[in-house]
Amino acid sequence: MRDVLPGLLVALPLMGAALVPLLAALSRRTTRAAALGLHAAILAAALGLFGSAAADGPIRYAVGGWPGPWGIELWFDGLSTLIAVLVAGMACFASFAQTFGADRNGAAPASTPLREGLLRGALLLLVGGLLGIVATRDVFNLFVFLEISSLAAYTLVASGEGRGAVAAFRYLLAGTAAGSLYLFGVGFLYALTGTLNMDDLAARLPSVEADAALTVAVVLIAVGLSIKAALFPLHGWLPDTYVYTPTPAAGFIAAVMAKVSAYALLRLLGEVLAGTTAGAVVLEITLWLGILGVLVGGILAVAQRAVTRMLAWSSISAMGMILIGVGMGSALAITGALFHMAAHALAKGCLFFGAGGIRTSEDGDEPGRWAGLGSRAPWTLAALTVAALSMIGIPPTAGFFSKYYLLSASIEAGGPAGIAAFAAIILSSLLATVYFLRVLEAAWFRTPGDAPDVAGDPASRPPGPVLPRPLAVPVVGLAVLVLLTGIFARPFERHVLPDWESGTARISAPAP
Amino acid sequence: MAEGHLISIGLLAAMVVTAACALAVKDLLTAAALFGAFSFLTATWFALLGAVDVAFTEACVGGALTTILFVSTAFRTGRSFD
Amino acid sequence: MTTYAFAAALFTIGLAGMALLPNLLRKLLAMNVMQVAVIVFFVSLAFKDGATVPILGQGGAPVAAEFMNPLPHTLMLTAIVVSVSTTGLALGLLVRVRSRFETLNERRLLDRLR
Amino acid sequence: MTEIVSLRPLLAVGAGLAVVLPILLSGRRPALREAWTFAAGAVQLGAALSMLPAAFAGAAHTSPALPLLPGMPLQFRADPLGLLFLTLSSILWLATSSYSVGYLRSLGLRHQTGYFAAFAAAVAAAAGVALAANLVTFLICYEVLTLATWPLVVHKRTAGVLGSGRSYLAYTLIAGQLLLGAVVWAGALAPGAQFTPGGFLAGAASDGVLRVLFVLLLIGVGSKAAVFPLHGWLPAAMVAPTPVSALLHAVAVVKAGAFGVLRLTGWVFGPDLMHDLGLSLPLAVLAAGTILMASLRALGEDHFKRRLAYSTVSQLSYIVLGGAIGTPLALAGAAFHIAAHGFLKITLFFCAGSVYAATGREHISQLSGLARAMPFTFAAFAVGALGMAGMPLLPGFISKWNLALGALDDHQLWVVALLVVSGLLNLAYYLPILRIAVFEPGDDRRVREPSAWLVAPPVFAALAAIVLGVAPDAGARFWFLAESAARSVAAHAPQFLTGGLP
Amino acid sequence: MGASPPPRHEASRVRRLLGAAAFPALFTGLVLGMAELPEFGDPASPASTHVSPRFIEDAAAETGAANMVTAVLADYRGYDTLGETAVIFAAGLGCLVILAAAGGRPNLPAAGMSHPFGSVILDAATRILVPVVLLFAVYVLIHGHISPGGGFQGGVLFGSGLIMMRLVWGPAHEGGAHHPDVPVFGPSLRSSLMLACAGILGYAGIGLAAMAFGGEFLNYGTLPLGSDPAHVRELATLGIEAAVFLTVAGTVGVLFDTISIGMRENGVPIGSGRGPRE
Repeated sequence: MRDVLPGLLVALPLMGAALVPLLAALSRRTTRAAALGLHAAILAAALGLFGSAAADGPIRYAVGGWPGPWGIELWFDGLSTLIAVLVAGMACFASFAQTFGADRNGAAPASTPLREGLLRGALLLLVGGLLGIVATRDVFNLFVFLEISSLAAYTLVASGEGRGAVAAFRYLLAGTAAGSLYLFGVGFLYALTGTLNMDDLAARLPSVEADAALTVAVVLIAVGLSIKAALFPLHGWLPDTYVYTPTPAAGFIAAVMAKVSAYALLRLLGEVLAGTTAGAVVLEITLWLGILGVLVGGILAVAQRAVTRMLAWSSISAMGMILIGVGMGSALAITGALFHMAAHALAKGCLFFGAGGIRTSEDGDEPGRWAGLGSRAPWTLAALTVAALSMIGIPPTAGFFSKYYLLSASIEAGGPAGIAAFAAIILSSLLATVYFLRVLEAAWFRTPGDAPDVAGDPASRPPGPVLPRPLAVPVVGLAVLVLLTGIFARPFERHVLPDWESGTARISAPAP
Repeated sequence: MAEGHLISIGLLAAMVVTAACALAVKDLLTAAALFGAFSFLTATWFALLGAVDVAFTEACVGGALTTILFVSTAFRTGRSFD
Repeated sequence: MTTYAFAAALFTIGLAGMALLPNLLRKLLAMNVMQVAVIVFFVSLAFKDGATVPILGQGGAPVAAEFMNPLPHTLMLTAIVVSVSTTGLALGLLVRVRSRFETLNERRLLDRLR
Repeated sequence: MTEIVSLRPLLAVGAGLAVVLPILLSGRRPALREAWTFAAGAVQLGAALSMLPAAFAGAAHTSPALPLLPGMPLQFRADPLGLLFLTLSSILWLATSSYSVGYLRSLGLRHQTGYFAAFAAAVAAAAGVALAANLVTFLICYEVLTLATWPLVVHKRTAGVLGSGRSYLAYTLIAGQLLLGAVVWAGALAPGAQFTPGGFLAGAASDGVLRVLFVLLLIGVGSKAAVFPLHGWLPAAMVAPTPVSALLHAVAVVKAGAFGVLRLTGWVFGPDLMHDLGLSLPLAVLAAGTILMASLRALGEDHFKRRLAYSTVSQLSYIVLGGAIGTPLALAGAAFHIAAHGFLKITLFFCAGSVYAATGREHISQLSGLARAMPFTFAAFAVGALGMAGMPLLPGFISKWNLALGALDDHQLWVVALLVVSGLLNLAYYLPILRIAVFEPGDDRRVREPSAWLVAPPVFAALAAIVLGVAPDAGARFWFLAESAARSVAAHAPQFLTGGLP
Repeated sequence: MGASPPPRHEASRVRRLLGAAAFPALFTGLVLGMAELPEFGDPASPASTHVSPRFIEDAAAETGAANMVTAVLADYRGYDTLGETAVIFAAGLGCLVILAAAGGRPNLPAAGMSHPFGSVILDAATRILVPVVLLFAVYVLIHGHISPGGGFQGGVLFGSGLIMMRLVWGPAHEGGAHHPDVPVFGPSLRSSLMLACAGILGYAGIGLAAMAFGGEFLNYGTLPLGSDPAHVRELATLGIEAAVFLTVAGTVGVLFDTISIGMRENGVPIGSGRGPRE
């Protein structure tokens, strides 16, 4: 198991991406079955690695048989396998949702089998890229997989109609700038240490005496990854991207894309570069920017009049929250950040699948379009309600627990930053209350006629279900997971944290 | 070859100048051509530093492929930067 | 150092161009310049005084000091590929943007998106 | 106190939750749907009663701790105070359920399935609030309570009602978030944050921090208890159907808030610490202000239910007042007032609802002569009104009497004066209702008592109130529970062992 | 949709001002950091002494490649190269999704470079040049072991040869009604895609085959191709270079075809400036 799964985890999605478009020549059904099967297999591999890392300790895997620092190593501890499971699991839902018009917001399936195959291929590539980032122990390899995931994401963003291409282009500019900044920073690190392997870097960095150069390296890397993680004020690409991406891809991208970058930030700043003074300063700045991001994201979410755009701004707020945890760096804070990654990914994926589908079926994106949906589709709406409550942080959903951890960490941290983080998190919950209840109230307690922000005759809406089955199943499934994650939070914490702590302890100890 | 080697410095300076010009000119085809020149200068500099593989690739890609793609896009979208 | 500074200059020009130029195609050119700057930086890291091309000749056992560092070269081959791939995809996007909105000027595009 | 690890507390909390889904699924068959409700009510009451003997013997049923957050498990514990609240809410839930059946049917209201489901969830959450063994469990149940009552408040779904619902949620959810922050903080200061008689925060942090924490916690629980100036939502929430108002006031929301204040003063901070921090007097003054202000507002209010709502604001502040004073007798009086006010107020609301169901009238000035047409209803109303004012042999008297004695223990003479004044004010706003209904000539001779579903519950509640007033220690022994709760706090508050308790 | 946008021009003016200050700062910061890096050309720098010596001194013995760059690229860091291949495949796939695969047909009589140039001299020159270019591409691929070159460069050259044909003779297109004036030559869009897919599958397949024989992913040494590990690795390296070649050549074809030719969707050319309005 331990010597096969790592290779499969990274190889399967890339192979699948090439295989599925070829299968598209056969039939739609084959394509779908193959894609779903591949995603399930990837999830199984990720789960296997998670279990194995939890039971027998972290796994180090030398690709090509070349050990680090000469070859590229993969590293599976509780932290990386947790994120891998999250990515692979969300991908299963997204792949299921792709049966629903993978390339459009409309309710029709993709226009041709080939196109469906290509879009499924793009999703597999995206998954492969993200899993590569999660798994790798090599800073340059991280760049390569960052670019795979980015290119696949641009494709999916632009695969819709019209404005998606503009959004994708802006995302591409931001993403490429981010990648280049990161790579420049890696260049500095390489010049100073001569290595690209994370363990080797962490061991050699303490003996490097060039403080200014090291600072430049850390700043470049942090800025690059922060752009991808949509840390305020580098979040400009995010709202349009999330809004104009076709629904099945939006659910996936909004759920995990930025989080994997936040994970990389945590890995590099919190572990590899933790021993450097610049790393500590940059983490402190990250914390403060996270606080600002939480507030700005929340306030702008309240200001939005379209549901998906509101969700996008709420994502910026959530990324701020995660980066608060990353910035604090204590065990509690990291737990909170990880937990919030999981909680937010599940809930936001659910909401984007749902809101995107409703945008299509109700022919509009204002909260008023949701009027009366509670009685038309009670189960779907109940699921979306659970997700929304998790975003607000109402017990017993997962969002409550992640906020609890982050709040505890802020108290523990103390000082101005701790107090500010504490206040910001509470305030963001209040803002989330405001913007989510607007939607929920419309959905459950308004009738289609009396919604103030929707003009026109409600009878003119297209007939058909509120959410087609390919979207309804992920929505309900994710809502159930939101509840379960909250309730079974403690085991995760027990598996993930010790690895992280021993990892950082090992790293920050000077090399023999 | 030492740091201050004249050919190296000259090439680097020429790279900066062509890059700036490529970003500044009005006509898209001219810009693409200048970018091609920039890529070839870069490739030459790489070769000078002994990075023959990189030089070869940069010439293939930057000098040829990227420029061709830019030019063909120019035909599709109109020549002038509006 | 001088060489590094040229890489920094190219990088700055490229990034500034991406941020400030109004035309999307030009932004793309600037992006390419920025990527080349990183490549220049890495390749200059690989250089060793008195060393030669990293291809083994007929001689005996190779000595590290005699050959350029091949690792940054390898990395930059990958970086070049990434750069051209991004450019290709971006051009595809621009063709589509242009056909839909009939302009590649950022300001006009934003006006039309309103 | 002996701990008995058992699943009964979980059963009491889970009964209501477990039937939410069955109720939703049996929407097409009203009889089955209501049977679920009654079954859950019976189970909850049974569980509560089964835990009473242990409480009488000085033991407490405690559920196993379910790991939830580091050092903060999900745990329920049936201590005397919690058991008092739980027993009260189970009894009143059954009464309200049967009343709801009649009310909804006679008015033909829509969305009945969602109504009963939300009702069950709300009562389960209230039971959770009652039995919560630590702050986190309390918080979780508190938030669930908020959300479960929202659909009940906005049951009519008109724009105005939705607006009221929004202000209800604005108050309670914002307070909930502040409570979350405060709970996290308290958990960081005192690991576990387990409710302990006499408080657990003494010495955990500097005085300033503790004061800030107290204010946060007080806002958190006080907004549900409608303590001035956080009472704005309560009259607005009168847009809800009458059984909902009855539930909100007598059992669930407002009462849970008052219960929370009591937990806060007696079990989180403790009377000693409150005095040391100088928090007792301000809180008492706040409560006194709320009592007077709400009574005056009630005087000027013509809308029947809204007058009752202001009365609730005023009455529940007695509980806050008792918690603030903190002497054993005051605490016992406050705890007993939870039960006393529960029976009395639910009687009053049932009567108001019956009047509305029979005549469609909502204003006091329209009640002329109705007492003759609806004798049972108004007899029950008279019991409720007089009990509220503190007439001897009715339960309100017992709580107020002990409050007064407790205040005297602490040498707070003004509290006695306040109690007298507010009793007079009570009479001043309740008696006119009776006067109009009994002595003014009626204008409609066709009015009759509504169906038995609507008559039996208020009569039952009134009779129960009389029993409670005459023999406060009979049956479920509410007085004993209140007293032993107060005694447990006092045992840890040596400053206040000034006697008074037998 | 969305909030009322802020005044864009104001925003961009602010951004310009910020930019005017930020970019000199960026340059200064970079240069300050660079001042502390090891001197340019220093043979004792960490980069020259830490990891790379193994690649110089042992590569030939361990991997059988005289070109150290190829050794690192295809073997020591073969996983990077798989990623690189996936990147370029992603670009091709992306352009297909964005521009071509909307179920349309090739937009043959479109404007621009898709017109054959149609000059006799060009035609003759191309006839001679193209085979030479294609041959040279294959040479570059195979000779990558001992001289500059390899799968990627070869693939680009091969693709360039195809582009040359396209430029002069016009595009190929999928089955159905051929344009009467346009000769069909070179791979169609669909077969270009298949080439690209085949490359990825081949590369990852070799990696998985190594796993099947008990090694790590991409550990070619375990493949049963001979007794000398270096030789085995050399052969496998050739295999993956060929896979890269396929993907690159296919993708270059896809990129050029989609960007320069475009497709018709519902009878209207995509990307011709006359696209369907939404």
